[in-house]
Amino acid sequence: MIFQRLVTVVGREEVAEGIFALSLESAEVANSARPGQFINVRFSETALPLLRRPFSISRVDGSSIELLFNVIGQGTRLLASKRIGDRVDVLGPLGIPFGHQGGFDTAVIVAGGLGIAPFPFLTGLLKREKKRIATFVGAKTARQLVTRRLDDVQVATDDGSEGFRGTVVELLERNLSSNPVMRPKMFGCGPTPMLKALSAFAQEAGIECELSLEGDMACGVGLCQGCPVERANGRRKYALVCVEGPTFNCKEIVLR
Amino acid sequence: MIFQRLVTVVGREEVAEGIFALSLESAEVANSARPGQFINVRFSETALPLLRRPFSISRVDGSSIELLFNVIGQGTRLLASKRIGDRVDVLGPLGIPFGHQGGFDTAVIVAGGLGIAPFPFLTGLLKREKKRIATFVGAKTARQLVTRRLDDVQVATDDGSEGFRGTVVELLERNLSSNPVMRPKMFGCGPTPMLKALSAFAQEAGIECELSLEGDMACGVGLCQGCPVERANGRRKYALVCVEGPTFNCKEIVLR
Amino acid sequence: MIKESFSIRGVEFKNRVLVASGTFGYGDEVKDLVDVSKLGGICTKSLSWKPRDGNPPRRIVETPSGMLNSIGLANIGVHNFIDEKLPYLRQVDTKVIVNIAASSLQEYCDVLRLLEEQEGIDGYEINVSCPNVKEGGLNFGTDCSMTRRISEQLRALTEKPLIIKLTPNVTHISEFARAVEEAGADAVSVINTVIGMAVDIHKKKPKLSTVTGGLSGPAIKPIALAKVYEVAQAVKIPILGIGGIMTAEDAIEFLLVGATAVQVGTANFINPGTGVDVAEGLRRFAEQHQLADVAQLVGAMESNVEFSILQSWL
Amino acid sequence: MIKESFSIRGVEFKNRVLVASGTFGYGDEVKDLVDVSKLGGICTKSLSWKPRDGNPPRRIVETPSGMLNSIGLANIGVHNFIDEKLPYLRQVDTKVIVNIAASSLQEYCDVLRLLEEQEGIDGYEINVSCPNVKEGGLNFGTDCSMTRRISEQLRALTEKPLIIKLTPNVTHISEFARAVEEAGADAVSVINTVIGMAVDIHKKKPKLSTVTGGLSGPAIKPIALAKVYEVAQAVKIPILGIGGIMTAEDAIEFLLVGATAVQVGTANFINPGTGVDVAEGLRRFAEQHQLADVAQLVGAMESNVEFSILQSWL
Ligand SMILES: Cc1cc2nc3c(=O)[nH]c(=O)nc-3n(C[C@H](O)[C@H](O)[C@H](O)COP(=O)(O)OP(=O)(O)OC[C@H]3O[C@@H](n4cnc5c(N)ncnc54)[C@H](O)[C@@H]3O)c2cc1C
Ligand SMILES: Cc1cc2nc3c(=O)[nH]c(=O)nc-3n(C[C@H](O)[C@H](O)[C@H](O)COP(=O)(O)OP(=O)(O)OC[C@H]3O[C@@H](n4cnc5c(N)ncnc54)[C@H](O)[C@@H]3O)c2cc1C
Ligand SMILES: Cc1cc2nc3c(=O)[nH]c(=O)nc-3n(C[C@H](O)[C@H](O)[C@H](O)COP(=O)(O)O)c2cc1C
Ligand SMILES: Cc1cc2nc3c(=O)[nH]c(=O)nc-3n(C[C@H](O)[C@H](O)[C@H](O)COP(=O)(O)O)c2cc1C
Ligand code: FES
Ligand code: FES
Repeated sequence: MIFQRLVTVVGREEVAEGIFALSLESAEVANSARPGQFINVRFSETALPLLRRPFSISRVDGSSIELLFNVIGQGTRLLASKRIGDRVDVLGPLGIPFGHQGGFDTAVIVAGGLGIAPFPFLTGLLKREKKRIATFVGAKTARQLVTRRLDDVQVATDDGSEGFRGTVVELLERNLSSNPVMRPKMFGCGPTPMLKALSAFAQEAGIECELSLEGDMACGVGLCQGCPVERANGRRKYALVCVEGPTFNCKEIVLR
Repeated sequence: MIFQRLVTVVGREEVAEGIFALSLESAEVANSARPGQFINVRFSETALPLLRRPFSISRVDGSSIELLFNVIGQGTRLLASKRIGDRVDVLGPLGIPFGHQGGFDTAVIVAGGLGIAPFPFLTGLLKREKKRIATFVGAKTARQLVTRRLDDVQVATDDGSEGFRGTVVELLERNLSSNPVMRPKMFGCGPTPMLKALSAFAQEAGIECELSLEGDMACGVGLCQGCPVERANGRRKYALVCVEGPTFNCKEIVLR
Repeated sequence: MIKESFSIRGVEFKNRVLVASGTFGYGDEVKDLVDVSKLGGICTKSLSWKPRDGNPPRRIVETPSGMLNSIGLANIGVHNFIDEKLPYLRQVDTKVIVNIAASSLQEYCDVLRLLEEQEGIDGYEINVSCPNVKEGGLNFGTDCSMTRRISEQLRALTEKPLIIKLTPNVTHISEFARAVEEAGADAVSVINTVIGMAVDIHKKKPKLSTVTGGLSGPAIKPIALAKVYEVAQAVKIPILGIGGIMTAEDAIEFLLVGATAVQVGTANFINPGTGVDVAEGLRRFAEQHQLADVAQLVGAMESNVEFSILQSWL
Repeated sequence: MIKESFSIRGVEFKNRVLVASGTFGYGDEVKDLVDVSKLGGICTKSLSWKPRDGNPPRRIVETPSGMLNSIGLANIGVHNFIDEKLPYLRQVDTKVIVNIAASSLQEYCDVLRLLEEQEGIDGYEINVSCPNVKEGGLNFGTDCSMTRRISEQLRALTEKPLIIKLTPNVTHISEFARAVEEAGADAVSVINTVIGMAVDIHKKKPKLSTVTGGLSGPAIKPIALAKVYEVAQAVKIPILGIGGIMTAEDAIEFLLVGATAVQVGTANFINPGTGVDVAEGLRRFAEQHQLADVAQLVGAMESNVEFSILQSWL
């Protein structure tokens, strides 16, 4: 069930430089949301910005959902200016959630930048299912690092200002080679180059891996055909990120 | 001298239903402004609304200027949402001020609706010059009536909810015929039908009359040719409201 | 009771608001969110003979008050449509207009012929903004004689409503409308998207994979209104007005300049229920203005200006 | 030092940002607000032989991220221009391009001939979006052979830079650009405004006194970019890119698709200093990207897509 609701901002916090957490009150969305799903948000009544903007559901807390986002362009700038009590128009929950059940013991979470967004929600669920969790987070610099509500976190920064100096996938490779984990499954989210590296690593190492993609969307519900990702095989060349994703088994898709 | 400045909102008040007074801090504009002039205001950094919006300078108080406006469309809705400390981009003072000096003893001010906007400023100046003042204000209904900072006010409302029931020009005609004033000059501002009626009355009665026009403007400074008003005579058919007005001797122009 | 319906070639649409092709999928994507029975009709995504993958990403770019798309007519093909989508569409309580796209005259005819054998289709809308493969990819829709030929040939194949959807990317759209009317089409849809582009200045590349794409949304509403107005001066057949409609007020502008009905496109991406809201708003406006029939708005704009002034002294 | 200048027919403009005709008056209106010596050039309001009153109000309507205008080429006429405005323009430290509009071929020639006798004019821009009175008001600019003839005849009359300003309201703007290039013009300005309209639904009247008008501003930027790109594939002469430029980033988009320089129009109404800001921003961008010459941006967009895809499968 997809809901379209005008919801109230009930919490707002700047959690790192230019990165905000926003809580929205909506029992309906909160109750039906699953980790890996997203909502498509409209925050202006005018034609600027015209389209909704997609954001992962970062956490569910009672009857509210939390978004975690950074200010990129006009849309997120406007979203960051919202105050408690303001209203935004939410469409969701949307998309296919992470496959969090089944044959794995350790969840290896790999996030680059705001790719952490979906993982607090996933972490909560995994903990309830008593999975082991190892989390790897990459950021440009310590100032833009967010690790809140994640478990057992190891950090990489591009400039070495915190943790490992290098990419998060490099950090991951080093770690897994020195401390192999039991029956792992990887969950990745972040910029495309990182996801490509992660996918290559996962396929080489033979580890199951789900990726959550971010890309340009207009509708978020399968109406516009605006969000293709190349499929690795099958009759159809593209899948739609909004309705067939945003989570994909890394073997199903080709990133460019 | 025209200034283009980012100025701070230092006061804000809802003075009647949907009618706001906004004070803007700008010593430069305040010092050089004259009654009847206007400023052209930009209050969004986006392309919505795209163009500036013109507002009369309603009052000067030390180093700040006051606007008086009602919420009509998207621009004024946004302006009404400004808070103390917010900034707006102001271009002004613009236009030709009222001719407040010379051969008259009594200033007869006639305002319809938000046509009162320029008159607090004019009233202050006239008082300093020891002119007598009689003010006539019309509004749709008592709830939308604003008479603050005007002198010797008589009121007309369309629905009779306050003062005379009828138009402000009807009220004026009755009054002037029963209480003729010495060496009058009229100053009018308001919707076009009201200004037409006032102009006809003034010319019939042989009373000097200046009108302040409101119309669509893009630039406010003579660049776009977007604000014509028909001239009563002369070689050129139109005058530009922004640079040749907004104040005109009623005999110079033809209202349609 | 206010009359809201209108007819094309005997098919009655319950109100004057349809959803535009390519902006409402095949009608089943948002059935949880939107009560489609409150729409005048649904125009399906354009269908071609074979399924089309569409263009590589990036396909969507937001622009000031508008968006560019370069979907490349990704669609499931007419056979899959008949198998997978038509059964659902047969039971919706609104009119179903199947939109057809093709890269040859033959393909248009083949698709329509196959659809003619099916139940549950109320009419056709023909997307002529397609590359004519025989002519090196030249757009059918910018070639008046091709547009006429497509209309004539398809007219010969069906007794159902035949609506030709015109592109705005031509000098005189009224010439195309006249040709289509003479060819026997029942109505024209005006307008498809306007050619536009956007550049990523950091990558020094076009934002869309195909360089240019189609501009839609509120930004193009003034252009669409002028095109509908131009067409309304030229033909007698009904016009379906399209372009940037977000509200009932927007729709009324289109009716006033001469559109018989409207289609809501891009707005569906923001609020899939826009069409229903617009239809409801139209009814309310008619109520407030005590109109017996929404038709009283059609072409009701007063204007005492010569049409010849249209393109002059800008 | 970054090279910012460029030349057309030997006339050197100090940078690549001009202000567009009709959006900066005759250059003297805002001299207190803007240091015009920081502009590449000023294109004057279009001038005709006799003064023109222009259209009745309402002449301006705001639309989503754009505006419609129907000024009707109100101008003081070439004689008053020479007497009242040229003396000021002679002493400004920027290039002065006089824009000419006319309702007959003869009038274009007469105005240009008279201007040729004056000092202080650096070049001409020809507005062909004007009604050809002999042809019942048909627009010169939508008639390719007329556009060519105007260019040829004016070319014969002057050795100064001759720039033809093209209208976007045609199917293939590149045909017009090619005709103009063959006729010997030195450059093209792309684009003038896009035809549009808006309706007052309460009065049931067009908002503009002339029904339709010209759409400008950010809303048309995607359209303008596509037109400049199309022209850049077709001709070798410089292109002045125009349409919705508000920032240096916008200007860079135009350079990347092939414009040699740009003109700022509507943005002047919001901030008369936009042109100066854009020029400054261009310089800063070149600095940051360590370019020796802003020219390195011109046509520097990578794209491996066939032009033929332009109008296809929208
Ligand atoms: C399923 C999904 C989930 C998402 N979840 C989150 C989330 O939880 N938190 C979060 O911060 N963001 C998330 N995003 C990305 C988010 O939607 C964009 O950051 C947002 O749309 C930017 O909007 P804007 O108006 O601020 O920027 P715009 O003005 O639209 O864009 C500014 C610039 O950034 C570029 N841009 C826009 N989106 C992206 C992108 N996704 N990647 C790279 N460049 C881009 C544009 O091309 C443009 O050049 C998600 C995206 C998707 C598809
Ligand atoms: C010189 C001058 C001085 C002005 N001073 C004041 C002032 O002191 N206080 C004040 O409240 N207003 C004043 N106005 C009018 C004010 O500029 C408009 O109310 C404002 O531009 C509306 O902007 P908006 O974005 O809210 O409405 P828009 O969205 O632009 O317009 C909404 C609707 O109202 C119509 N509309 C817009 N402006 C007017 C108008 N002036 N008259 C009638 N209909 C209009 C539009 O056509 C549209 O249909 C002045 C205008 C001028 C030219
Ligand atoms: C993403 C997208 C896909 C579209 N696909 C089609 C299509 O397949 N066939 C068609 O005839 N028109 C298509 N259109 C055009 C719309 O039906 C409509 O004519 C156009 O978008 C203008 O209306 P709007 O401004 O309301 O969107 C598409 C438009 C968009 C935005
Ligand atoms: C109010 C207004 C008046 C204009 N007058 C002229 C003119 O006299 N001659 C001309 O060639 N172009 C004229 N134009 C067109 C502009 O020069 C420019 O080509 C167009 O507005 C697109 O650029 P923009 O989006 O930056 O405004 C005018 C535009 C506007 C908005
Ligand atoms: S975003 Fe519209 S189909 Fe995916
Ligand atoms: S508003 Fe531009 S000339 Fe008056």
